[in-house]
Amino acid sequence: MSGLSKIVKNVASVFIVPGLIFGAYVVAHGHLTPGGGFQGGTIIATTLALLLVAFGEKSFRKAIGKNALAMLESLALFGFIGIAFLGLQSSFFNNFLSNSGSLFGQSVQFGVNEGNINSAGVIPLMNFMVGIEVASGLTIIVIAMYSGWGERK
Amino acid sequence: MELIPFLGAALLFGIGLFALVFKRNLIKIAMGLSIIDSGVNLFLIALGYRSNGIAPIFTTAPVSNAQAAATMVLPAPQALTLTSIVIGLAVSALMLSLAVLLFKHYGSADARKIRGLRE
Amino acid sequence: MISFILQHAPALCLATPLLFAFLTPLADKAGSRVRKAFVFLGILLTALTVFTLAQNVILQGARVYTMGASSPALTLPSGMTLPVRIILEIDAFSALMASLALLVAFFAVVYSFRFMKGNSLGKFYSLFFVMLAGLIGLVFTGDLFTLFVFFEILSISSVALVAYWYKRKKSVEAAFKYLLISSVASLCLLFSIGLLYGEYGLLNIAALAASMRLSFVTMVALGLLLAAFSMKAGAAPMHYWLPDAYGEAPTPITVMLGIATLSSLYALLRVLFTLFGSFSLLPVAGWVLICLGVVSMFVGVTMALKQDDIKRLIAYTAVSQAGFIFVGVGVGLATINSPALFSAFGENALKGGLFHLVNHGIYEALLFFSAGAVIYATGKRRLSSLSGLARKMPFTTVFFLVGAMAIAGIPPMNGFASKILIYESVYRFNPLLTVLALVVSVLTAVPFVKAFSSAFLGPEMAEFKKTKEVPMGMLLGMAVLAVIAVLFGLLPGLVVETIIAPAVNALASQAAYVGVVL
Amino acid sequence: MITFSLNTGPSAWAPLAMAAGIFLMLVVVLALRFFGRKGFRYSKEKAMPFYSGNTVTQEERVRASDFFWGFFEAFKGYYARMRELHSGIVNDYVLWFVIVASLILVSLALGVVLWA
Repeated sequence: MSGLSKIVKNVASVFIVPGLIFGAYVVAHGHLTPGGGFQGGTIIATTLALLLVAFGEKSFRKAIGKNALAMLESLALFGFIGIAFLGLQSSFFNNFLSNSGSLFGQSVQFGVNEGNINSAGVIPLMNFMVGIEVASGLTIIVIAMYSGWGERK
Repeated sequence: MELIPFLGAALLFGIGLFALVFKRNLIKIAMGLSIIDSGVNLFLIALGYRSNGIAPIFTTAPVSNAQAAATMVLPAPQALTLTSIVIGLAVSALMLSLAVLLFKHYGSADARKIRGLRE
Repeated sequence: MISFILQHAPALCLATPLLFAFLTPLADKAGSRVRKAFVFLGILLTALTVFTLAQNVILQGARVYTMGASSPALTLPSGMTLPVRIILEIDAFSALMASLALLVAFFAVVYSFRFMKGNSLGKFYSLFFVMLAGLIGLVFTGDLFTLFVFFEILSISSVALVAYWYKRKKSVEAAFKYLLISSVASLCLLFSIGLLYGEYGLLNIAALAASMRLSFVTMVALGLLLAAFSMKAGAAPMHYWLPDAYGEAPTPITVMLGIATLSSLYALLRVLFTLFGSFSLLPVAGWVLICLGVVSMFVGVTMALKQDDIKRLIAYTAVSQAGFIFVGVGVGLATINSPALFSAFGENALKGGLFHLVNHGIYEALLFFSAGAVIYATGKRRLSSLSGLARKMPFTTVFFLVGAMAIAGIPPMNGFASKILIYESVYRFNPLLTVLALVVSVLTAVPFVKAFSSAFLGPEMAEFKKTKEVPMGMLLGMAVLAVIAVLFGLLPGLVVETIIAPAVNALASQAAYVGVVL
Repeated sequence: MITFSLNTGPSAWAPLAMAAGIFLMLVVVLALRFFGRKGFRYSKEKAMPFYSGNTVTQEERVRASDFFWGFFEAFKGYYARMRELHSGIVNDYVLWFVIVASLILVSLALGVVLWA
């Protein structure tokens, strides 16, 4: 079993680039527009699911291992809770980066504005972490459902 | 207050509950649960609805500050709905996986046949 | 350092299990020894934090912790102040529940080190810690929507744990049923949260409680919350999922499911007493609880008589014991609007209910641990195929006997002390209820006579010649819980005055709960 | 002050007194045992279970499923009914939830009508 026809494979490999970029865009702009970690991560996972269906499980597993995804998921979750821990000097989940002038630290202008991506403190960082976690977690779910727990054949 | 979204939510809730009680296929039961989930989500969204309101996003707001403050929708119900959608996704993924496993074990997706545990 | 930990303890209680949940799959890569040490460290740290916090709260009163800010309220530019932030509010009742949960969870982890075999246990402990975080969050939260989120975290992780042995078909079946039931319950919870939000525009429990008034929408929300939480607490006739899930889960998870059921009961009481505390419909809700309790007592105990599977038998008696708690608490709830009746007997009924809740958590865990030890040693769970284990497993026999005596309410045990509080106070509310409770209490001993005499007494069987006592790690939890069961039975006055009475006061005085936040 | 008894409203429950009583009885029993015959020797036969004078073998023991058959015979109708209710079909579980939830809502509504 080596995936679908050549046409599907080619179209899938073309579509994966804009798909991943769009997912990353949604993750990165989570603090400015609707979207964020979960939505962007879902888009990335959908793109990977497209790859899985097009190329078949074997070649997909060769490129992206399930263990690596599980590891990535744990690390991203650890990063999320770690950022929450870093705010502990005043309170758990405290946004210690906002308005500090450093990374993502510019203060937000009140009212209608065109949006400044370099703002909102730890929220974009947490969005990245959630994005990675959701992308890898959903991909694991899709692989598991596709392969049927490895009991087929 | 717009009544139609609330009626729709109640209808979805009723349809889902009907499926849970009277449909014996495991996949249909999972679908019923998702329908109830959508009904509740629609209810939450309808709570936050405001006619002629705009989305609470400053970057795309087409109006001035004062108008924005007067016409923007409260974001809390939408945040609740998003969270509930995420949880609903987890539930349906888990439920469908369990249904697949049950089909493998019992050779059937009929709830009347899957009753190894009774009394 | 200590003051830093105390200051942030509510968040740390939640964050520590989550941190360890996310890191356990990584520790698993380093081998089973590292994983065991890591998991043990995690549960130990969580337990110590929770016990420190609980002691602090019981001595110094309720406290609030705001996530990510210094105060729960947000002041808008227009000058309006709203409590919008996510808060944790810990009072004596939550502290009591959390300590009970951690006491049992700690020994469940120690027990599982020997009980669980296999090579992918990293996922097991990861889910276990997520479940623990869900439990603590459910107990600590001061916010209705966060309550829903933690409720779902708890049910999803426990469903995954029930289905952990996914190659056994009954485990998967039980997990499916449990998942369907808990999703229906949590969707009803979300629906009623939506109703309350639409009516009052608030999600904070304290703020909602302060502005609660009688209306149709509020009544529907109360009804749905009551039904959903009592289903998750295992009240008959909605108890069908409970023996399935309890019976088929791995034993350490069965014990945790018992605690999860009790924490659903906690959520029910929190909603009824705190959220709807000034509601004039409370006597009706109290009678609803009493009716559910009486039905649960009877159905649970009569079905337990018929069971052949040892874990299902204990699960059905757990339904029946939950009925006692429902009756005690229901009497407290029915009288809470009339101070004279409440101080005459309602308070004692409530004390009895909460004391029974704690005792039930302890002896139920003890019984499940010893049933799991029997299954571990013999590989059999049908009582008909067991016999004469008392000679082979003397310690397990003694611990099972202690648990059985406690659940049947035989005098020097803790079960009797809480039951007598319920009997004597309920008698002054309605004598018939006491008579029913006494009948059920006598009947409770009967299934355990059957279980004890067929599993532990009788002639030795040839196939159990090589059966040995279970290892120390598994006996440890049973020993400590048995000692606690006996001590709580011997010193009930002390226990009630130091830990139960503050919880009852916290539950009964809505104004105090509201006052801490607003 | 440490309280050793539990105040239950109309009366009190003092388990330590009971424990002391049990201890006293234990002392009496041990004293009686002390006055007993000295030459007792333990043998395995003396600890074997007997029914009507016959030793019980592995096959003849009372199985758990045979316990209380008289009780189940007397309450046959009840148990047949219970068996029907515990059908194990997952739809019924939800059905019971719907029934109880609607009963609760009806009783609350009745409460509103009767109270206010």
